[in-house]
Amino acid sequence: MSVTIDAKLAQSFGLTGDEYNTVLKIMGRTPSFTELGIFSVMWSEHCSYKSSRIHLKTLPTKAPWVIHGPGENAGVVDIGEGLAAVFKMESHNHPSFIEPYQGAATGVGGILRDVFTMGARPIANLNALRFGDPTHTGTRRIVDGVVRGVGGYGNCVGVPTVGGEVNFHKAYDGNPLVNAMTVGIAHKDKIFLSAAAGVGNPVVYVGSKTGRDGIHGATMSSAEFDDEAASKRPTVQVGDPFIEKLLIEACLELMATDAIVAIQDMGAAGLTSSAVEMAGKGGVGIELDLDAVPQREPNMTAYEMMLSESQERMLMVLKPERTEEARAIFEKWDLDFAIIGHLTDTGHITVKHKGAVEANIPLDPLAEAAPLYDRPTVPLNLAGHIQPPPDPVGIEHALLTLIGCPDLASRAWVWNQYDATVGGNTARKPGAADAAIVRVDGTRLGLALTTDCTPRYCQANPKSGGAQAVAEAWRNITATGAKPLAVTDNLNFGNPERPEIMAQIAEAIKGMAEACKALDFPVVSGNVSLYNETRSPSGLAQAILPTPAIGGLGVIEDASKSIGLAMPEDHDLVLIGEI
Amino acid sequence: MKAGIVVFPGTNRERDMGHALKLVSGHTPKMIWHRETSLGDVDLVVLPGGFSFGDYLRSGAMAAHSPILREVKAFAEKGGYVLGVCNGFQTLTEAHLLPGALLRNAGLRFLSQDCHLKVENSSSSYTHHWKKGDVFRAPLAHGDGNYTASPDILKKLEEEERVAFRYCRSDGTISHEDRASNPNGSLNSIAGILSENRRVCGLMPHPENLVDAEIGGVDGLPLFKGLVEALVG
Amino acid sequence: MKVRVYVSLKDGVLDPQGKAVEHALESLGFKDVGEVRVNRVVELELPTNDADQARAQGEAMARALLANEVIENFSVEVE
Amino acid sequence: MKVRVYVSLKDGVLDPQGKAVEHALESLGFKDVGEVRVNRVVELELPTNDADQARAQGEAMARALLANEVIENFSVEVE
Ligand SMILES: Nc1ncnc2c1ncn2[C@@H]1O[C@H](COP(=O)(O)OP(=O)(O)O)[C@@H](O)[C@H]1O
Repeated sequence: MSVTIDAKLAQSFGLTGDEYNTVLKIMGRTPSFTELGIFSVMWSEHCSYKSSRIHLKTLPTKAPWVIHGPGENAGVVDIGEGLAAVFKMESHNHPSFIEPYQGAATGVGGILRDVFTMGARPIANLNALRFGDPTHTGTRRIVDGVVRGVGGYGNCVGVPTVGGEVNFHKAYDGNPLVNAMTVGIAHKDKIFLSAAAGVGNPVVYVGSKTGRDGIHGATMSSAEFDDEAASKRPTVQVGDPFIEKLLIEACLELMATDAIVAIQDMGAAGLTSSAVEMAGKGGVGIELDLDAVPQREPNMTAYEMMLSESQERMLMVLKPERTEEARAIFEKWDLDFAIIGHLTDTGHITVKHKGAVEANIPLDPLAEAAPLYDRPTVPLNLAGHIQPPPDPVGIEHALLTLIGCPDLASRAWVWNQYDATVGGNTARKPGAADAAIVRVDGTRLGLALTTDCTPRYCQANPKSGGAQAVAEAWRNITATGAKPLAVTDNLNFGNPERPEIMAQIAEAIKGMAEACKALDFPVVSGNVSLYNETRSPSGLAQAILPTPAIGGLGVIEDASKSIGLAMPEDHDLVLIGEI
Repeated sequence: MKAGIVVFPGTNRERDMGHALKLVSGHTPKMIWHRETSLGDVDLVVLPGGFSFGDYLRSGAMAAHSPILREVKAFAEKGGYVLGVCNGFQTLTEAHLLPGALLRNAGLRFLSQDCHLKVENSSSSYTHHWKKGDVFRAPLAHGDGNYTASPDILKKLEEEERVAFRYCRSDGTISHEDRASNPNGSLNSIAGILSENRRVCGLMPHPENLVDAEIGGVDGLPLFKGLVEALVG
Repeated sequence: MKVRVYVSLKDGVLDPQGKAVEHALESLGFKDVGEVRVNRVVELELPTNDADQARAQGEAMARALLANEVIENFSVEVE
Repeated sequence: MKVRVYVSLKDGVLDPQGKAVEHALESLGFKDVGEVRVNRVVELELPTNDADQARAQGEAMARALLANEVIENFSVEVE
């Protein structure tokens, strides 16, 4: 390729001058185009958590019932009877602004893969949505597309969508938030992890073919969002929930054998991040032969294949003697299955294509030298965000205003588009209780599931807002009679390079950490979405409200004993708590 | 009762159906993969809900043309019992085992909600545990449930009393135009129909999701109890 | 050869999608939009250079799968 | 005038529908079916007799509603 590889190109890939210098130092030479692509996605905010990592470390993550905390594809907690709940929440904000239906749909697809990749059958989806002002042009189209997309994907894969939340605020006019959560069930001693092992073992690609979808999606979702976003459109990924359903069944069928050494879904930064993470975690090297990658389009380059975000794909390391058994399962389900490489003892990721070595990067430095920033913050001016209502308006007027407010009105028009009953275990559907209750198949156990966050509070005071979101999730679970076990989170904020935004992030995490500690409600998985900003015509950056969405999970011993909202006849209404 | 549930790629309510059949009959039905060439020894074949082959052309179209459907047709022609729920109903119409077709919901949106059904014919094995006129509740979850048929087919269905279930209000009143009682806009509020010999039945809502007092209720049980009684004798 | 199979709802079968598009166009300010129909075209590349053969194949595919003749009409075009 | 707006997926955009139909046709015994694409045609009856005007209106409608230009192309035909 006749492109000059230099700091300027690196910058257009989203790497700073310093970051590019580190690349040069690691490589000891100018990187190839493909190598630069790999560095840029691995060191993007999305994959490296470079702005949030030092703060995330302060969250409590342990409890006797936590089996796997953050660091794996999803969090895993013990729910009794030899079973584990596997769950996580993830954002698909930017793609959902560009193409609401596909953005939201592929968001659901991605989070499902994070869960079944660990050996869990997905049993419930939730979705936390924030949209712009209902009167803003464009809001209707985005709401419509996102809700259809969430439903379109979840309904087809046959996982019930049992809860979520919807807020409207003008701060989300140009930047909606789509946070999707999936919960799955696995045997607690049969959890699949991503650390690769066994030099020589085959690296296997399964699922859909690779196309030119979403190339640079991971860096796009970290790049500030402005009017040019429109011109970045051709990178949207299109999801195929039907293939995802087949992938779930095929993976679970293979997982019932002992053929798999390690497995990882191809999410953001597709083949790059899955290969790098599997090999890196296992302390081995990996060699990929891209000629073997199933391709949807002709003439794809190594760069394109490494960065493609085509959906519904997984990468696995298999025991060599079991590959044919695995191939038969995937062929039965009409899915692509290809051996695209093997593990090595080099400690490098080596990428070959058409006889040439397109990339050869040492994995340890790629991970260890990944940028980590302690970005500056400023003290926040917390006065003035929440105004008391002007004059006493009278209780009747106040009540009517509240009932009519888009944030409090019925959400039935949303959840009526989501299949909430498939699976036959939804004991409390959306709207029926403070948390949805889903019975665990074959047991009496019920999982209590909720998502919560009140962005207005977080703007007024990020620390107490973060704490409040955790507390509300805890209360919603408790109110059904379940015992809260753990949370997943999705931290949605603006540009962390602005000190006031960084302060919101730091403070919100502090609040969450305090609440989680106080309630013995550890964080076991999560996701960070930054740079959620739009530029006004005058050039002013407008960030979304700080939105640390919390997904809570609890367990009740007998799903049929859960408490709903409907007030039984002949009962008294009792208020408890302090004034 | 020896029931078999046909599983296509994309089927997703086969477990729900299996659970309901096991509950009433005590026997675990066998799952029949769509590539199998024989149904084996069964006395009831069920086509369950889901999105067979992604439903990418028309709902149920690809399933209807799959090899296993030839077996299902032969089974039905010999007088076998075939139940199609949701995607299964769509497949049965596409395969011409039941007349008519299921169009996109009138509101063009996927609908997931409870509906009420009125039993219009209680003389089939599927419905004889109800009385004609009984009303029960069932969840529905579909995008293409808007039943249509040509005027002569419709006339025939009505004359032969082959409408098994109609969408209605909770008090049993029927209004074709009212989206609250006929949510997907079906012709004559038709939710389920029977074949001429009353042995093939298709319906859109999901009685199999209402067989457990702890999960929503037991409104769907009579259908399965009726079947067991008819088939076990 | 390139074959196009057009599939449309039969007259008399209500096309809710067409109705919705009609409505949406009007609310976008396009006045006096008449009846709108939203149809499907399946484009195929068939391994023959004989137009008649291609057409016959297209028709067979339409009958076998692409159209549901209970509610739909089809027509085949060869390029 | 009768106006037809053809809407198809852009090159490179995954077409799950086309892929599924291709597969189904093959399993029905139609061999060597090449790439299959399932597209949409919106047929409109516009209140004008001027072909240029009709075309312009069709294009405006496609841009405003009928096509999703993020992933789709469109073309307009006037009869
Ligand atoms: N996007 C959504 N998807 C599914 N269910 C939703 C969604 N938004 C809200 N719900 C459901 O609607 C009900 C009311 O939501 P909300 O007002 O946020 O509840 P609360 O304030 O009581 O937590 C809850 O059962 C919730 O799960």
